[in-house]
Amino acid sequence: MIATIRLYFNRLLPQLIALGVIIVAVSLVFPGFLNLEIQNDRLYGSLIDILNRGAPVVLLAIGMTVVIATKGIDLSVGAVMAICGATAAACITSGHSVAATLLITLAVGILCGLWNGVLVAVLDIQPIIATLVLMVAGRGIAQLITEGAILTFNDPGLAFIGSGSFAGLPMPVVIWLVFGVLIAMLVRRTALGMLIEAIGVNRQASTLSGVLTPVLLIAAYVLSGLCAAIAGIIAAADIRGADANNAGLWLELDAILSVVVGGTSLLGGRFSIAASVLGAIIIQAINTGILLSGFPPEFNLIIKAAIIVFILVLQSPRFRTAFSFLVPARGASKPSERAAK
Amino acid sequence: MQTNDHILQAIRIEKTFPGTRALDKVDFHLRRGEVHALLGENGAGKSTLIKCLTGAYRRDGGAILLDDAEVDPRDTFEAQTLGIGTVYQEVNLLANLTVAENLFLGRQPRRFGMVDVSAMNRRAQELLADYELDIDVTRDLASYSVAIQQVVAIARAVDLSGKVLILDEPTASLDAHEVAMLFRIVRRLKARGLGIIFVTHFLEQVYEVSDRITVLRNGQLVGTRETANLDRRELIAMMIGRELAAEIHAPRAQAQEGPLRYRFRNYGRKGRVRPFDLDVRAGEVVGMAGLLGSGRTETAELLFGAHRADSGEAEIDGRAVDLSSPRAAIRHRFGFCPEDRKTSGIIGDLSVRENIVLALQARRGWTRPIARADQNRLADHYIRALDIRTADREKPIKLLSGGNQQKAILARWLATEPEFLILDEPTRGIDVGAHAEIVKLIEALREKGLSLIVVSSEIEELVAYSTRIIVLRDRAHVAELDGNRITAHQIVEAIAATNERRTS
Amino acid sequence: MKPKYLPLIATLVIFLLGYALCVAQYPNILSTRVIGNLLTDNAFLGIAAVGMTFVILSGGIDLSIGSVIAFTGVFLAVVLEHTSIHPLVAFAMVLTIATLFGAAMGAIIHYLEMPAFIVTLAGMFLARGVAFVLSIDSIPIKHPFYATLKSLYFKLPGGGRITLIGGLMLFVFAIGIVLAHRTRFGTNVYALGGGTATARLMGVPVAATTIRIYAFSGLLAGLSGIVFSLYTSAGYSLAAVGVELDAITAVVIGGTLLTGGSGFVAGTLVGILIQGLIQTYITFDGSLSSWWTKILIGLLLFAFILLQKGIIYVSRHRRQPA
Amino acid sequence: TLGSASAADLVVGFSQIGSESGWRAAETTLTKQQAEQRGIDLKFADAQQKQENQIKAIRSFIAQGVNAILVAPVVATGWDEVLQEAKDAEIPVILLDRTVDASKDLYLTAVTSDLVHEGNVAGKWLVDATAGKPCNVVELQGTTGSSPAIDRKKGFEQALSGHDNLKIVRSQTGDFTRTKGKEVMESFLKAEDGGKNICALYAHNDDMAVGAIQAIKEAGLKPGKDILVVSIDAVPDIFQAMAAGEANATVELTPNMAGPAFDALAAYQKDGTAPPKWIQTESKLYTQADEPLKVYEEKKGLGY
Ligand SMILES: Nc1ncnc2c1ncn2[C@@H]1O[C@H](COP(=O)(O)OP(=O)(O)OP(=O)(O)O)[C@@H](O)[C@H]1O
Ligand SMILES: Nc1ncnc2c1ncn2[C@@H]1O[C@H](COP(=O)(O)OP(=O)(O)OP(=O)(O)O)[C@@H](O)[C@H]1O
Ligand SMILES: [Mg+2]
Ligand SMILES: [Mg+2]
Repeated sequence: MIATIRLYFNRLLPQLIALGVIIVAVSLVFPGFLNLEIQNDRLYGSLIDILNRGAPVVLLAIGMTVVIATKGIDLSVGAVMAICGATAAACITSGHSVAATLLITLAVGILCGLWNGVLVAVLDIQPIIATLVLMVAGRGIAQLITEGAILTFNDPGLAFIGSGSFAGLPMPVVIWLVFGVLIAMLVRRTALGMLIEAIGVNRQASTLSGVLTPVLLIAAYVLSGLCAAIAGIIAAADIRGADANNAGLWLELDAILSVVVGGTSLLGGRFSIAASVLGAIIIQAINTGILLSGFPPEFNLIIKAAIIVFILVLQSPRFRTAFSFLVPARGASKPSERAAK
Repeated sequence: MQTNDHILQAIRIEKTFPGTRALDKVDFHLRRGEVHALLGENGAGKSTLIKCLTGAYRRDGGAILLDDAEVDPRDTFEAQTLGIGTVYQEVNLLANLTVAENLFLGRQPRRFGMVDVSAMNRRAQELLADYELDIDVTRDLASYSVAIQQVVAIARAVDLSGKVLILDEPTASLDAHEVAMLFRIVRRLKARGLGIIFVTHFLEQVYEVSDRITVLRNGQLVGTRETANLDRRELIAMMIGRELAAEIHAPRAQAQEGPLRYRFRNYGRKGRVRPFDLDVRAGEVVGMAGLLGSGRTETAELLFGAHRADSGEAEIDGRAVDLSSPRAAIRHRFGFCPEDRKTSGIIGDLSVRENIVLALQARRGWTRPIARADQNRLADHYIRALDIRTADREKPIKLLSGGNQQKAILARWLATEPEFLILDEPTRGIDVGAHAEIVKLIEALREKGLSLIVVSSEIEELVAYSTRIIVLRDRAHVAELDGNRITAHQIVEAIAATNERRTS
Repeated sequence: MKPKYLPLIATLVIFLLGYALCVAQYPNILSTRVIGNLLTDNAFLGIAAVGMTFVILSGGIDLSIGSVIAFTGVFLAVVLEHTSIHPLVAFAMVLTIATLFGAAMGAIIHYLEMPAFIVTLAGMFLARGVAFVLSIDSIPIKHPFYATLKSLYFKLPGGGRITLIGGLMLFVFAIGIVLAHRTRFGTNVYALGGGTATARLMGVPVAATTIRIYAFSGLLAGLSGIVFSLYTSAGYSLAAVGVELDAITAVVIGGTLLTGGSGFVAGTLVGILIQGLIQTYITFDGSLSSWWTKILIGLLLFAFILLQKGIIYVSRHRRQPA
Repeated sequence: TLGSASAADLVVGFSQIGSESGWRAAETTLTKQQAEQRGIDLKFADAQQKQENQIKAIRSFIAQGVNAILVAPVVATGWDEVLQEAKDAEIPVILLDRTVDASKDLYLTAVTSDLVHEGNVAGKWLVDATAGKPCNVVELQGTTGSSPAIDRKKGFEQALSGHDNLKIVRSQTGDFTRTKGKEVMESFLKAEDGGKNICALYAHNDDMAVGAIQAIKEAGLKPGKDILVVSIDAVPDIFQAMAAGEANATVELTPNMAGPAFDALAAYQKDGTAPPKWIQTESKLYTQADEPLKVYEEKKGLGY
C-alpha cells in the first residue's frame, strides 16, 4: 500500500515541483498570494481563485486525458462547452427546472461526444479532423441557440453552480474534485484504464485480444463531451449567462496543454488523471500569476510561453536522465524496491 | 589463421539497461571471409550486441575495431558509410516508402541534384533480380508480404555492406526456397572476403553456412568455436547452460480421437481465402503447411473472426455459431496468436503483466477487473511456466527480446484457458530451448483435450506435433494428410504436387 | 493507378465536382476573376500549408505558423516604418529569423524528445507574444516598393488577375512537390513519418532532418507572413489567428495522413482550393447568418471527408475480387 | 447604371467581422432589418474575425457585381488594394463602425462613432463623479491590439490627464468577455487589498463590466457604491445593472450604423450627392438618472 502511494507520488512529483516553483515565484512578486481567509462562509484568496477559475480547464483535461490515452484528440471541447452553456441558458430561461436543465445539458454534451466517437471509431476518421468538424460547426450551433447574443438568466439555482459554495469551497471546485475522483476511480478500480491504454498503444492488437475497441473509443469521446458539458454549465453559471461567442474559446488548447504538462504522452497509452488535473492547475496558476503580477497585458503570452517551455524542459526525458538525481524519473522506481514488496 | 585477419573486433563491450545488464564485457571477433553465427537464448543479448556494433545503441564501454582501426559509429548511418550493412531483427524497413526507396534510402542516385527516380527504380529492379524477385519496385513496400519485405531488407543490407554484413534472424519468415537463395548469396559474399554475422535460432542453418559460432548467455560471452568442431548437443548446452532433455524430433505421441467439435462448412472470404471445409476434433492439432503467401494466415484470421467470413457457416458441438469478430470467437473460447507480433501482438508500452492478462480481462468485461494480486499471480505463473526472461513483470513488453515477447503473447491466450487455439508461426524467433518447450506445450494442450490449429513454415516442427496437416496453395486448401502420411517428405510432395498441377 | 494516389485523385474529383455544382448555381464562379481571387486570397495560406505538409508528412505538427505570420508582418512594418532599410533586406532578415525560429523548435523537439504539438504550441504563444511586444497597433506599410510589388500581375481575359503572390504560391507548391518527391530530403521526411525508430536504424539522419523540416516550415511561415503583409500592406499582431488550423485542414483534406508518412504536397493545393471554394460559395450565397456560416463550413468539411472516404472505399472494393 | 437603379433592385454586400459579442449580433440584426425595410437585397458575409476573409468577401462581392458594399473592418490597415479594386469596378463602399487607414477617395463614407471620444466621455464622467476626491481606477482592457481597446484606453487617459486625484492603478485585458472580465476583476480585488484600494472600474465594454460587477459582489463589496463602474457600448444588460444601482454609467455605441449608411447610399444613387466622408454617430452617456429600465425595454428586442 505504502509502495503504491509512493509510486503515485513519484509519478506526480515533477508536476508538484513545477506547481511549487510557480507558487513561490508568484508569491515573491505578489506577497498576498498565499493569504486565505473565510468570507461569507467560504474560503477566499488567490489560491482558491486558481482552483475555482481552473475548473473548466480541469474538467476538460479530465476528458481530454482519456481521449488522448486512446491516441486521439478532441478539439471540439471548447465548442461543446459553448453549446452546452447555451443549452442550459436556453432551458432555464424557457422555464425548465434546474434539474431538467442540467439533465438536458448533460445529454447534449453526451450527444456531442457520441458524434465525435462515431466519427472516430466507426467511420475511422482521424481524430483531429473528426473533432475539428464539431469545433467549427459547434460554435455555430451554440450561436444559433443564443442568436449571437449573451443569453442572460437569473435563476439562483443554476447560478449556484457557478458562484455558490459548499463546505467552504466554491461549487466549481467541489464539482471538479468530486467528478475527478469519480472518474479516476472509475478507470482505476475497474479494468477500463488498462483497456483504454491498450487501445491507445496498439489498437489492432487490442481488438485481436477481444477488447471492445469501438465501444471504448466512443466512450472516451462521450466522457470528453460530458466533461465539456459540465465545464460549459459552470462557465455559464459563473457569469449568469451563456456567451456562445466566447465560452470555451481556445480552451481545447489549454486542456491539451494540461494533459501534456501532466506528463501523458500525446501518442496515447499510459495516462494519469490526477497528473492532468495538476497540469490544469499549473496552467491556471500561471494565468492567475500573470494577472496578479501587474505586467502590461502585451507580455502575457511571452511570460506564459517562457514558463511552459521551462516546465516542459524540466519534464523532457533527456533532461530527466541528465538530472535524474534531482527529479526522479516517472514511474521508474528501482527494480529492487519493486521486487522487495 | 593470423590475428590480423580480423575484419571486425569488438572488445569488452558493455551495455546496461535499467534493470538489465544486457552485455557484460563481451568480446567478439569476426574474420574476413567467414560466416560467424551469433547464438544464444532469447534475451541473451545478441541483438543488443549488434546494435552496439552499428551505433544504434550507445555502448557503455568497450572498443570496436574495424580493419584494426578503432571506429566509433555514432549512428547507423555512420556504420553504413563504414561498410557495415545490417538487417535488424524486428522492424527493418519503412512500409510507407516504395521498394526502390527502401533499397536506396539515403543514397539515391542523383542527376542535377535531383533524385533520378527512373535510374533508382531500374537499379532496384536489377538488385532484386539477384534474389529472383521480379516485383514492381515503385509500389509501397506495405503491399508485399512479410517474406518479400524480408528479402528486400536483405538485399538492402547486402548492397550496403562493403566489409561486414550483419543478419539478425533474417530467415525467421522465409521458407526453404528463399533460405537456400539467401545462403547462395551469403556464400558469394563470403568468397568476396566479407565478414558475415548471422543470428538465428535454426541450428540446421547454423551448421549449413557458418564457419564459427559465438554463444552468448545472459549478456555474457560463453565462447567462440569452430562450427566443425562443435556438435549439436554441445552447442545447445553452451546456449542454455544445461543439456536439453529431448529435442523436438521425438516421435509424435499417438493421438486419441476426441469427439468432433468444430465444423466449418464452405467457409471463406472473397479475395482472401477460397471457401473450404474444416473439421476439428477435441485433442487434435491441425497443422497448416504451404508456401509463403499461400493463405495460411488468412485462414487463421478468418477462423478467429479477425476478418468476417462472407460465405459458409461455423458450428461448435453441432450448434451454429457466429464468429464474426474476435470477441465473438473469444466468447466461444477461441484464442489466436498472430503472426506479426509487433503490429498485432504486443501492446508495447504496457507491462508484461498487463499483456498477459489482457485477453482474459477483455473477456470478463471492464466492470469485473481482475484483482491486482490475481494478475500478479497469473503473470508470475506464466513467466515461470514459459520461462519468459524479464527483469520483472512490470517491464514494458517492448523492452523484452523478440522471443520473450512471443512467449508473453502465448501466455496471454493460455491465461484465457481456451478450447480452440490458433497459433500462427508460434515458434518464430524462439530459441531452441523455448522451441522445445513450446512444442511440448502444444502436445500438452492437445492431451488436455484442446483443439489446435498451428500455422508454421517449419515442416519438421509440423510433423512433430500435428495429428493432421492441411496444405494450402494460392489461398485455397488443396490437400489433407493424416496418420502415417504425416512426414516431411509427404508434405513437401503435397505442396509440390499441387504446384505441378497448377503449372500443367 | 497505384492505390496510394487514391486519396489525391479522390480529392481532386471532389473539388471538380464541387466546383461544377457551384458553377451550376452561380455561373459567375467560372469567371477568371473568381479563379484569380482564389489564388490571390489563399496565397499566404497555401504557402504556409506547404510547410505544414512537410511537417505532417514527417509525423509532426506545427501550430506556430499563424503567429509567425503575424510576427513577420509586425516586424516588417516596424522595421520599414522606423528605419530606412530596404524591404528586400527586411525580407531577408525576417526570413532568417523565422527559419531560425523553426530550426530551434525542431531542435527542441528532437533533442529534448518533446512532442511537436506542445513545442510548437509554446512557439505559437512566443511568436505572437513577441509581436505584441513589438507593437500592439496595426501599422500600415507605405513603402513604395510594396506598391511596385503589388502592381505586378498577369492580367487574365475577363478581368481576373494572377497576382505576384498568387504566382508565388504556385511556385512554392512546385518547389514543395520537387522537394518532396525528387530529393533525398523529401524521402527522409517520408521516412520519419513511417517511423522514427525504423528510420534511424536505416541510417536516416533524424536530427538533421527534423531540424530542417521545422526550419523549412518556419521559412515558409515567414514567406507567408511577407505575402500576408503584401496582401494587407500592414503588420498587425492579431493577424492570422487560427491559420494553423486552416492549414492543417487543407493538408488533411488533401489526402495526407496526420499520422505521417503518406500524402502529397499537390493534395494540399487541392485542399486549399476546396476551402477557398467553400468560402466563395458562402459569400456568393450571402444569405447565411454568422452561425449558419460556421455550421455549413463544418458540414461541408464533414461531407468532403466522407466523400473522400467513400471514394477510396468503393474503389478499393472494386479492385478486390480481381 | 448605378444612378438609374431604384432601391428595390439594389444588391448590397455586407462584410461583417463576425459575431464575437452581443453588440455585434445587434449590429448585424439591425443592418438586416434596415435593408429589409428599404427593400435592399443584402448579401451577408461573416468573416469569423479574420481580415483575410473580409478581403475575400469583398472580392467576391465585386466578382458578383453587387451595387454597393458595406464593410465593418476588423482592423484599420490593409484595405487600399481591395478598395481600389472596388473603385475600379465602380462599386461604392461604405465603412461601418470603424474607419480605415486608406485614402479617403477609396470609399464613399464611413459611419462610425469616435472610439477615442467614447473613452473620453467615460473618463469625463468619472472626473465629474469623483469631483476631485482621490480615486484609484482599475481598467479592464479589450482584446490586446484591437482598435477599440487601444482607442478607448487613449481617450480615457486623455480625459484623466490633469486630474491628479485619478490614478489608473491596474490595467489588464479582459478580452471583451464576461468570463475574463470577472476573472481579471477577481485578481484586481485580491491585488488591491480586497478591493479597498479601488474606487472605480473602467471597462472597455459592458460585458466585461457585467462580469466584474459579479466579482465585486462576490467579494462582499457593493458595485456602484464602493466601486464606481463606468463602461462603454450600452448593451441591455448594463441597464439592468444600472437599474439595480450596480453600474453607474455607460457610453452608447449605437448598433444602427446601417441606417445612416443606407440613407447616404440612397441619396448618392439618386442624384450623386456625395455624403460627408465621416458620419459620426452619437456617443451618448447614460447614467442611473436616465431611467435605465425603460432603455432596457427598448433595447432588449434588438438582437443584443
Ligand atoms: N531498450 C531496452 N531497454 C531495456 N532493456 C532492453 C532493451 N533492449 C533489450 N533489452 C533487454 O536486454 C536483454 C537482451 O536483449 P536482446 O534483444 O539483445 O536479446 P536477443 O539475444 O536478441 O534475444 P532474441 O533471440 O529473443 O532476439 C533482454 O533482457 C532485453 O529485455
Ligand atoms: N497487408 C497486405 N496487403 C496486401 N497483400 C497482403 C497483405 N498481407 C498479405 N498479403 C498477401 O496475401 C497473401 C496471403 O498472405 P498470408 O499472410 O495469408 O500467407 P501465409 O500463407 O500465411 O504466408 P506467410 O508465411 O507469409 O504468413 C499473400 O500473397 C500476401 O502477399
Ligand atoms: Mg534479438
Ligand atoms: Mg502467415
